[in-house]
Amino acid sequence: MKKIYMDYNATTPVRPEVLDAILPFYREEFGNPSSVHWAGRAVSGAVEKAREQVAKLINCSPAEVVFTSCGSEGDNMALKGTVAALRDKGNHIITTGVEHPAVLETCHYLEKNGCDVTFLTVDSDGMVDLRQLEDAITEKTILISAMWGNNETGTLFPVEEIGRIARKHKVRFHTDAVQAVGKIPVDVQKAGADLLVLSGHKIGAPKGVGAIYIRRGTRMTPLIHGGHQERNRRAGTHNVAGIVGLGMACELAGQNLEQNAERMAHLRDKLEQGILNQIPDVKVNGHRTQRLPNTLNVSFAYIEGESLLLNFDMKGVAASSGSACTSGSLEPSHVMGAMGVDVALAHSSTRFSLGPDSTEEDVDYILEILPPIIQRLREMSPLYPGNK
Amino acid sequence: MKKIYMDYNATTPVRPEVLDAILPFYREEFGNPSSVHWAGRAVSGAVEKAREQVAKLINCSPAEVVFTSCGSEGDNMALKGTVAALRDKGNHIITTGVEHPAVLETCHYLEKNGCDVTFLTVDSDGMVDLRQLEDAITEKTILISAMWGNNETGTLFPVEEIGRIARKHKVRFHTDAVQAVGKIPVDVQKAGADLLVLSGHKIGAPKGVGAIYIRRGTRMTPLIHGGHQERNRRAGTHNVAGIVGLGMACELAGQNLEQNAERMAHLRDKLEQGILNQIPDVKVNGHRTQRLPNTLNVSFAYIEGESLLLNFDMKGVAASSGSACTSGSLEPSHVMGAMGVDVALAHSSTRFSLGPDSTEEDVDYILEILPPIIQRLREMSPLYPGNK
Amino acid sequence: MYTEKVMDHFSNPRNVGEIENADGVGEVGNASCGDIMKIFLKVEDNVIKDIKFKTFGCGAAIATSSMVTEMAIGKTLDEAMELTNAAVAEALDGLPANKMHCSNLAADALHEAIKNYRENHS
Ligand SMILES: Cc1ncc(COP(=O)(O)O)c(C=O)c1O
Ligand SMILES: Cc1ncc(COP(=O)(O)O)c(C=O)c1O
Ligand code: FES
Ligand code: FES
Repeated sequence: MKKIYMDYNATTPVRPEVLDAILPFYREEFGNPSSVHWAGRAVSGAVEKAREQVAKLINCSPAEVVFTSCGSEGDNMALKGTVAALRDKGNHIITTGVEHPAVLETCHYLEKNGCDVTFLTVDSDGMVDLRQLEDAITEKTILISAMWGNNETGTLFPVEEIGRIARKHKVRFHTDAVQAVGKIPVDVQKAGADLLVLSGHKIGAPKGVGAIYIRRGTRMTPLIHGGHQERNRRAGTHNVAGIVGLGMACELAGQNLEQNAERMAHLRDKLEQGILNQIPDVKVNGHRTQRLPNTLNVSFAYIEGESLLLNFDMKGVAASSGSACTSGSLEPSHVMGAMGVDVALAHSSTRFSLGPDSTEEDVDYILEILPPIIQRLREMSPLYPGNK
Repeated sequence: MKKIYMDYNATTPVRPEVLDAILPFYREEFGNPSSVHWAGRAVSGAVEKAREQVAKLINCSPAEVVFTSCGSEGDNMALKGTVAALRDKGNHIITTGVEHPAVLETCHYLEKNGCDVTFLTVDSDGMVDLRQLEDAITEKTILISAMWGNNETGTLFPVEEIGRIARKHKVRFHTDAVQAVGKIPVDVQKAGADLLVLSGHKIGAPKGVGAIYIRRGTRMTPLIHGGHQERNRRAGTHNVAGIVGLGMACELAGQNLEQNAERMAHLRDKLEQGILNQIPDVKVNGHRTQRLPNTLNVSFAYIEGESLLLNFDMKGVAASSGSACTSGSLEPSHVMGAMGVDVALAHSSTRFSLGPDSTEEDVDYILEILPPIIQRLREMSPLYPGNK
Repeated sequence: MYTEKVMDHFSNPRNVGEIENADGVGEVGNASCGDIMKIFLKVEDNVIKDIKFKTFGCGAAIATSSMVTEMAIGKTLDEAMELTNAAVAEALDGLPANKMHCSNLAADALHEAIKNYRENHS
């Protein structure tokens, strides 16, 4: 069966060039970069090269890049590391209601441990209100944590303006850029970010590696204490192959970034238009212009997400859903909830996320199989007025 | 030039069988195990298989295994997760002065944050005193953290007795078994451990993956909050390839564990005897019988470790040293210090650690090149009495 | 980690040894590192005619010892007093940042030896 992967926001295959780059580091160059002998030396150069590749993609200096094991670790480090380091300054954090659980759950944990957290609301496009943000800042505010691009809807926050507000009030600004990096230009200087998190497996590097940008001079308490790795900012033997892969993936992402974005946006728009043209009672979730070029989130009214995904799956199509039924949690997507999408439509929300290997044929195939699937499921649905 | 790797305690090459096992997970089976579609399904089975392989090696149930990114993360999780979860019970931790920095530095951090930490002393063999341990327990003691095998000297703690004392006083017992797992039989039931940490790259799996055993019913606060992975105990997209590799490495380690240990001990003993027979003024550091089978730590009096390692390196031999001059820190090895080894001899300490690929020829080669190197360096040393 | 020059001076150190009845001896130790460096001088007409060293220390310590002896030989005592650790490190094409302190040892030992000579011959 034809397999069509439309879930690049969940994870991506390792790019062939990345796989080639990492293979020597399993058996031939297997040393510990902290070692002084031949086995360590070869490897420590490779780690530093990767640091430069990451730094170049996000426009910072290599010394500001700290390697982590994933995006979640980075977000935990950004939040907990800031709270621990700035305890004397204040205990108030501002974030948004649509962040990834790595930020939200960490904020809930911090709330139980003496922090005040303001969760900014978003409008029906998933957009924050900058006025509301600025009004939320108090004397005790130590951190604004606002994601660059939303993983479910693709909505892009105005990070440059958020950064400006943060600087104006001398508040630290962290942005979870896990979904933005590699898909659109990400520049920590322009964004005025003090902390930025990215994750390898979203951009063609292996799972199990990520990075956090820590602006020079930003006081941080480590999340993982121990050896002297990463200039005492993150202990643990380096995941050398993963780091080399992340570096290569960043380099590849930087090449033709804008052309690739345009190509994906074109395919995504074709999918969106095709769906809207063919299927009634469909709602697009997320901002129509301020949106990741690869992401399309649509609610097919009267249909529950998991049942749709299972039907897709039987036809070889991999996508994802904001339905609680797929996630094992009770509540449907908190992102849909924050946008005021009603519960039934939240359960119907379906995310198609494209990647560099997505093709016009993939889109055509989905547009071909989708209408009968939707029709069949709707006919089964007690909510569907067409059945009444 | 011949390359002889004698630094397996620092890290190991990925075993060929492990590399074969992980390769399909980069491009073919690249899904996110949390996804419900075909790309996720294949992969979640592989993660659960690896969990069983790890569980089997340390004799626990798969549900008690949580995957991490490294040994350091595991140790941080064990300590910080216990302190946060048992805040109502007490704030006293007992550990030893010879733990790995992942434990020691975390303890120092916790001390600054309201914990009392007792650092048990060790004798000149690096052995703890069980009486002293038991005496240190107070009403407020929530955790004993004692390593299974020491990374520098190989000294093995009497974990079963420590576990018994912990159970008797209803105190939680964590053991850092990063160096023990795969080298000697490790059984969490026999040891009576509640928490046990291991790291993949020490046993032929890739760097960037590890695991923590958490006995069923042990309350723990996560170190990394976020998604529902690992039953809410560790968020972050699974490092699938790394986890599969760790599983395979555990399976391989379990096969012929005792024969391999005997083989390494034989080679290690030959190296030790050869050194003692040929070179005067040599001190073996660590316990003579309670010792990892692959580890030999010797101080060559009058010689500084890094200069010895560089000479080894020029002959293709990779080893490591407890000298501050190699580590970039100011103090020489805290392990040597805790054992009462004087500063000059601590600077002279050199660790040879063998692995499954070590051969008799490797040992012979080292025994051949060692005497002239030692002689030359001693002649350069202002401390060497033979020169006076 | 180390430059070729450092490795050259480390593997073939110049002027290793002691001078019997030296005119000046300097010994310095860095307590934190536990390293010790000793320099022996033979002086004629205020010029360093011969110089030898002994060092217990890392690769950088041995290489800087060797280099400082090469740089000092033939110099007047005043010129030799001007030799800085930075100059020694530079002559070795640089040292890793965490090894710069090792080069202090070499220059210090030389200066100590000269002071010792001056004390003995004043
Ligand atoms: C005893 C011990 N504990 C913990 C660690 C840390 O493991 P990792 O480097 O995987 O973080 C090591 C290895 O360096 C070790 O030897
Ligand atoms: C916006 C966002 N932040 C954080 C994460 C967490 O990244 P990781 O799965 O690498 O921990 C993800 C991915 O799941 C994400 O989409
Ligand atoms: S209907 Fe089955 S999980 Fe929601
Ligand atoms: S002599 Fe100790 S670091 Fe160089």
